[in-house]
Amino acid sequence: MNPLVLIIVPLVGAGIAAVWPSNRTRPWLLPVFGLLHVVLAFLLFINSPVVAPGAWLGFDPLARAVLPAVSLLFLVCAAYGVSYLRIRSERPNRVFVALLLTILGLLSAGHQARHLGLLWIATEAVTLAAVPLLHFNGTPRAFEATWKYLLVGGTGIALSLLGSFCLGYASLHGGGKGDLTFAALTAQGAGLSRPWVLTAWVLLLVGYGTKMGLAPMHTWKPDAYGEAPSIVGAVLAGGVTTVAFTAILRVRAVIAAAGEGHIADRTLLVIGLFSMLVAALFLLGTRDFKRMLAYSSVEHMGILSIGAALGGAGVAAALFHVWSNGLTKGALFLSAGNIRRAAGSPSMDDVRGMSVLTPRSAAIFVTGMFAVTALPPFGPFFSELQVVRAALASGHGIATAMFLGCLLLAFFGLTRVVFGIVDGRPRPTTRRNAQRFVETAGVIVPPLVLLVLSLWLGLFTPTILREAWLAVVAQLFPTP
Amino acid sequence: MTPGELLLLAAVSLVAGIVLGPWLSRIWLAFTLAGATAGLTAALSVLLGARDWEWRSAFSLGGEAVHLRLDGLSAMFLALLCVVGGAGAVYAREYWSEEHYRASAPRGRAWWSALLSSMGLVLLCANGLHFLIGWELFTVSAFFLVTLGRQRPEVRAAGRLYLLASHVGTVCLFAFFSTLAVRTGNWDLGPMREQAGLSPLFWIALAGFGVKAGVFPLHVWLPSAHANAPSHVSAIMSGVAIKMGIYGIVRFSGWLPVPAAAGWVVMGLGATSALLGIAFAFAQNDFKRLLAYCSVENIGVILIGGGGALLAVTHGDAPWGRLALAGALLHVWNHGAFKALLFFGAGSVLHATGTQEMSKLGGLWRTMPWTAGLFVVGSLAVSGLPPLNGFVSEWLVYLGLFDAVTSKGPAAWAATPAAIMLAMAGALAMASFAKAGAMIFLGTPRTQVAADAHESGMGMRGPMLALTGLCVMIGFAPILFWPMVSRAVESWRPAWTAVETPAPLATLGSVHVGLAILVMAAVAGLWRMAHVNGLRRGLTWDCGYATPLARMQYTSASFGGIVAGWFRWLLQPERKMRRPRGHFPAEAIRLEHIPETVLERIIGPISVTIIQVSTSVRRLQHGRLQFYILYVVAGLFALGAVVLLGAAQ
Amino acid sequence: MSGGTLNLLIGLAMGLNLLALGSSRLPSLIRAMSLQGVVLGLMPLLMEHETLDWRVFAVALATMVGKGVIIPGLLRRAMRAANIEREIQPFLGYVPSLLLGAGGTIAAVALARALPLLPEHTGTLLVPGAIASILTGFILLIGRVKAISQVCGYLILENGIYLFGLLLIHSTPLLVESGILLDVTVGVFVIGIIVDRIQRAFDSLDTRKLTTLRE
Amino acid sequence: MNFFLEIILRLSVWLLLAPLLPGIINKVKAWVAGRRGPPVLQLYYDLAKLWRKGVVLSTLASPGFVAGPAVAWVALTGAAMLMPLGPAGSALSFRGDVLLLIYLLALARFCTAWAAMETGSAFEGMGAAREVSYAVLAEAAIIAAVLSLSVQTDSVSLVTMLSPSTGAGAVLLAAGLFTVLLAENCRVPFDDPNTHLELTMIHEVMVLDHSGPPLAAILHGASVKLLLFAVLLVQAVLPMGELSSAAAAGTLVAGVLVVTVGVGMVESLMARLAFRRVPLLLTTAFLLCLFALLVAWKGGAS
Repeated sequence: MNPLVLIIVPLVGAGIAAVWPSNRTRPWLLPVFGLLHVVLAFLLFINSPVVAPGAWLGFDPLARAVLPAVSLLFLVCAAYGVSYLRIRSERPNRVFVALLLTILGLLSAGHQARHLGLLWIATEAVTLAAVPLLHFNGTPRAFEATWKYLLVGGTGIALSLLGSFCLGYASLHGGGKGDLTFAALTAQGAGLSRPWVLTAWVLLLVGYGTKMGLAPMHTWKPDAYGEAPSIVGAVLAGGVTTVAFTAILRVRAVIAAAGEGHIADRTLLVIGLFSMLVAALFLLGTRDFKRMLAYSSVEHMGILSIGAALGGAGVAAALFHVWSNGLTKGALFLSAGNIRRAAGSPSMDDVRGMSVLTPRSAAIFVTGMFAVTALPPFGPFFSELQVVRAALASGHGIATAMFLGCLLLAFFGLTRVVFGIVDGRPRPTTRRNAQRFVETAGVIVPPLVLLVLSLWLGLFTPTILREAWLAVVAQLFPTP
Repeated sequence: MTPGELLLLAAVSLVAGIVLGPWLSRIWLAFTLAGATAGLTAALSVLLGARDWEWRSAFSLGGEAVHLRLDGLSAMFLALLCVVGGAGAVYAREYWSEEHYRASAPRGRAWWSALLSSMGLVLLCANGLHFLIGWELFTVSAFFLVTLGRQRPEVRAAGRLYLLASHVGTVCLFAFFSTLAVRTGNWDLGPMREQAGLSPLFWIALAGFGVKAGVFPLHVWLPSAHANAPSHVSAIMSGVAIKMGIYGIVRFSGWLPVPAAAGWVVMGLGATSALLGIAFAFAQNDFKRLLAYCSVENIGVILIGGGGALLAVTHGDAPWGRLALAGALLHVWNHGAFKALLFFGAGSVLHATGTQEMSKLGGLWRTMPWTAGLFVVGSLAVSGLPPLNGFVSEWLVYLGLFDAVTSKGPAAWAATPAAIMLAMAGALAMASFAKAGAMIFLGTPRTQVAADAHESGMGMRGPMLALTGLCVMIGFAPILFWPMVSRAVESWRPAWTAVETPAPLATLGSVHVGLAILVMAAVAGLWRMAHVNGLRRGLTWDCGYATPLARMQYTSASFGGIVAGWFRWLLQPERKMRRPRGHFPAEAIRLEHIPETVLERIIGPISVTIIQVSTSVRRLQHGRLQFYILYVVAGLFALGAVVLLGAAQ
Repeated sequence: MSGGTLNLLIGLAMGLNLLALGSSRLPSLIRAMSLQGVVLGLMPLLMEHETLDWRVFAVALATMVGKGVIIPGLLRRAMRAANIEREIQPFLGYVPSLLLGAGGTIAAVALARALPLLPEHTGTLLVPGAIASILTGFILLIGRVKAISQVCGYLILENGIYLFGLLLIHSTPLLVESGILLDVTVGVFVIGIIVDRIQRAFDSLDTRKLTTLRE
Repeated sequence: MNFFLEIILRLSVWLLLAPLLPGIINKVKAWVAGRRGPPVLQLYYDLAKLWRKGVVLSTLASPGFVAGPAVAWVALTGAAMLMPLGPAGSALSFRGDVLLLIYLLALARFCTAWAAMETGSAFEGMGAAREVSYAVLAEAAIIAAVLSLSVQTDSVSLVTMLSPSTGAGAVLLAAGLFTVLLAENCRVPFDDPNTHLELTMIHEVMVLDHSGPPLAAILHGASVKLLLFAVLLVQAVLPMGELSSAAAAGTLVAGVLVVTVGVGMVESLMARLAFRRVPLLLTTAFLLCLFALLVAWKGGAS
């Protein structure tokens, strides 16, 4: 089966959504195409075609190891989207639905891109497609968030383009024919010109790191996640950041082939730890539970890049973390969306006692918080444990200590906010607001499903998944 | 039935308890009791039998095959867990009843079963990964039990403190187990003393488990958690949960090679906890806090024993190590029994009066004679007074220490101060409980709530009676329990297998029985004499003062004043007083508050600094886009610098 | 000979950078930017050595139209809508930014030495020019408070990258180039919309008002 | 059978002889002060009288008010049974009995304090507080003394432990134990048994409300305790192991007499200490015992 279907199908769906007449029934396109995409993705996952080395697009091991997670997350968010858009039925959702599906298609493209330029185009396109979604709420705050997202993200994307050029020139200078497929670049390996490669690495890391939301390029994240509808936040946190991460992985492989792997790993480790530290410090003080999710996501991006820096087992652990964190974080985003809608404010200054007003969402929120802070037996516990093991095995004692310290601080911060929101006696205004919000199955089941998935992922990680992750290690981190 | 089947039964009924608990309280009780009985039977069958029980699953959970093992040591703790768990379940049905706590009672039942099962999992797991899982589940379910009365802010604060503190411990264990797994190549746990390289890990484990055990400097979470939790929860927290920390320390000091200094450190920690813990206890006015700090003391006693054992191991397997460890393990049981009893008693007082402040109570023996009597028995036991169980275990520990001293080896340098501090701690414990019992139950009621208290029903008295029975039994016939204890000791150190009992427990038991008989005879005799000679009721003689008031009674603060003076450097009491002035002084005030010194004077400032750092960092997110872009550029240059450094090398 | 003209144009572009940095009035800023776009559009044609390739023509044309006409038009519309003429009290004054830009240009020339070039590029000022424009872009992005001037800054940044891309125009397939063009235009198109929205939401294009989202 | 006989014999010895000591002390004090003073057997008369008297019970007191003295009395006599009498050894001796002895004394203390708190009187509370607080330091001193004994004899059982030390160790131990004796039995300089200012008392103020048989039990128990400490002190320092049993018995009696007279002399020559000095003196006693321990240790080592 041609992996292009993963890109085409959602785009077709987007087209249909764009012309679909009824505002009421249009949202159903989301789960329909999401389901289609999941089915296709898993069919490809089971028997994935061989990728021609020169191909620009392909369902290669990396895509195989990550794309299903994104597709799964999207499906659940889409299911949630139906009931979400029913609640928001006062707003036209044509653009919303169409662009969500477009994003799915572009994400599939980005994950499968095996060409530097193509990868860049896909990432940039996703960034742009997300813009209208961010100001779906149409409030001034939403515009401000979007503006910042666009300019910071745009700067990052510009830098990553520059980096791509540098890499291209490195190959050109090394006598390459200017073929920018990763396969070709890796093959050229040591032939690449060293100064250009290093410049390229810095630019690409900063560029894609901005998309990923690594500190100090994370500044757009709290605003965007705080103001966007929670479903968009979930898709951004679980999908877009993942594309950026896979991009960094692919580039790192080229750098390693050029013989600069150790430098790349050091930079990844540094920026990862720095992101975790910054995120933890912000979490200790933030008072807004949607921004809290953003900082927590920054922290987990740090974990991912640390995992990537460790190579081998670390990368496998990082890919595991992409799955576990994506799904768990999705549950958090969706339940936080419920609470936000019921409480009418995202700040713990005026939201209290949600365990009384929205018991189910609050329960999911608390459970998700514990899950995302590595409470066994949920997925993140296992993935983070693997990261720690990899770090210790490769002798990064101090890094591990810092890692654990940051996890501790983050836990302090998260519990502070979450229990501040859930516990206590609700204010009358909140009470009144919450009466308008009904915890229907449509808004409760999707996050619940995500939690269950994360639980299942932790306890019974399928062997085929482990193999998929190890295949990535074999492809991108060949042991000399 | 084999232990395996029994444990399966226990697990099934506990899971059923979790599922059904919220709705069917009676059936939940049945299931919990069934589970506890099954677990107890399994534990006893291992303790009295010769063989350990071990099981490896075919399937794998979290990528590891489930590996359960019930040996002497874990069986010892499992038995305690089942006893207190069952008793607490009975107690809870009346104490935290449906009609009083409509919302939280169902939750409480489910979490109770969850707590029991997770602690059981911790005791059974012989695989690091699953040990961690069980440990975390145990921590979290304990958290939700502590915060059952969540609408009260101080309960929430206590719960959060507990959660954060135990998370610190968990992170240590995270590091400990993963390092172990990396060093040994797999998650399997078991004896690995020959791998000398592992010995430094003991320190991480000590820190991680020490937090849970409430060893002195790490005890910060313990008082508030115990004081603010529902009393049956306090009972299991203090009776069993903190023993999980002890279990971890003992377990891994037995399995892993320990550094040479381990014995010294553990014994030092133990002695410190014993003396300082009880000093804090004596100064308290809230009787549940007093009990909580007393737990710190008892943990200290246990650690002194454990430290003795470690010292003995590092000093050529001296036989006194066996005595010390046996004493420590028996004290684990004893403390579990009498501390649960005392917390149940405290709960019954709280249930009747609604206050935890001793200065508001008094004279309760009239209205709640049962509680009073059982509380006194508990006090005697916890003060380590003969003829009850507390004395037996402390006596064993003493014997171990004395032998260490008479050995005149280097160990004596640790054992001598430990013995002396243990003695002082014992005297202070006696003082604390003389104070607690007297302030709560004797004299006249200091307030109205105390005056119209009522005795609690059979559902609360039953468990207390059962535990009292256990205390008396261990006190009167310690020899019956010796085989189990020595079985546990053997599984800690196989070298220490000896048939003969190193201490004349039989004689001690018979002396205790004789003493008890004599006491009864004497009491009866004196009572009769008094009645024969004629017994007149009169006002208390207050130097001729004819109309004594309740407020004229000695208060708990004044009772503890002398000792509090000795420990002022530690307690740092906050005083507010106005001396009486003039010839006809109108009023004088003297308020005293004992702060949580370690928490408020050490942890507090540290966390404040961290918060300050975070606030100053958060200022960077000021919303100015221009600066955000500047950050990106800065990041670019910083990473460039990193790369250049790397390239330079 | 083409190399010489090329360098002339690059020098012109660099000069326009300084102009952009120095100008306090928005129209002149936009004018400088659009002129730079046209200049950049010409370059591919000059770099041509063998047969004239229609694709390069297309790129050049698109660049000129896009960077030189459409985008400035959009911005002018937004500017008129918000009826603002000049940049008031920027974070970074004009003189400092000029000095920074000049210094940056010199630094760029020096920095370009560190990066080895192919023989056919050694003569050109492409790399220094690119770096200088990128720096200018950043200075504008960081230093100005009006949304429009920030957009201009972003575009100059893109121009710099485009300059750099010229190094690869023959080796890399067209896809990248068209990609850039597409993205730049779409990007700016969106920015245009946003500028419009900001103007409507805050009835001003002063980004200093956009600081409600903060910790 | 003859085990019980022996027990009864010992009991009678202890119970009958104990009340002598306070009498002797009072006699000594009277003699020093140049008074005739009460007869030596005064306490016997008092006990007999009290035993026949009725009881006035505080309205607040629970049955524990009567039970307390009984338990305390049993605990003290039990402790006495563990204490060997020179050549006669002890009624029953086992490893670690010394600890049981110490804890029986603690039990007695607990019960006395409890009974004192029963009445809810501030004075009795005061006395109880002092009793239990000073006991902390006394316990430390006793345990140190016991440690030194068991170090020099390598045993944890009273019968074998009480083979005395020699030289410096003995002197230190004697001084320490004597101080502890004074403190534990509430004699001057720690407490003044026959002052009548409640605020200055420890033991007496605890028993203010007792009357009749319970008071008798308390007083008798106190005298047993005094005898117990005297016997312990004597056997801990006087070398009697080598002597013939008769001589040993003689020495024991003589030693006890000396101790008693010594207490009397102290009471007549010294004044009561201020309460804030009491811990200081007790700490000194503790240090004396500790030094004795170190000496014994060195002796054992060499």
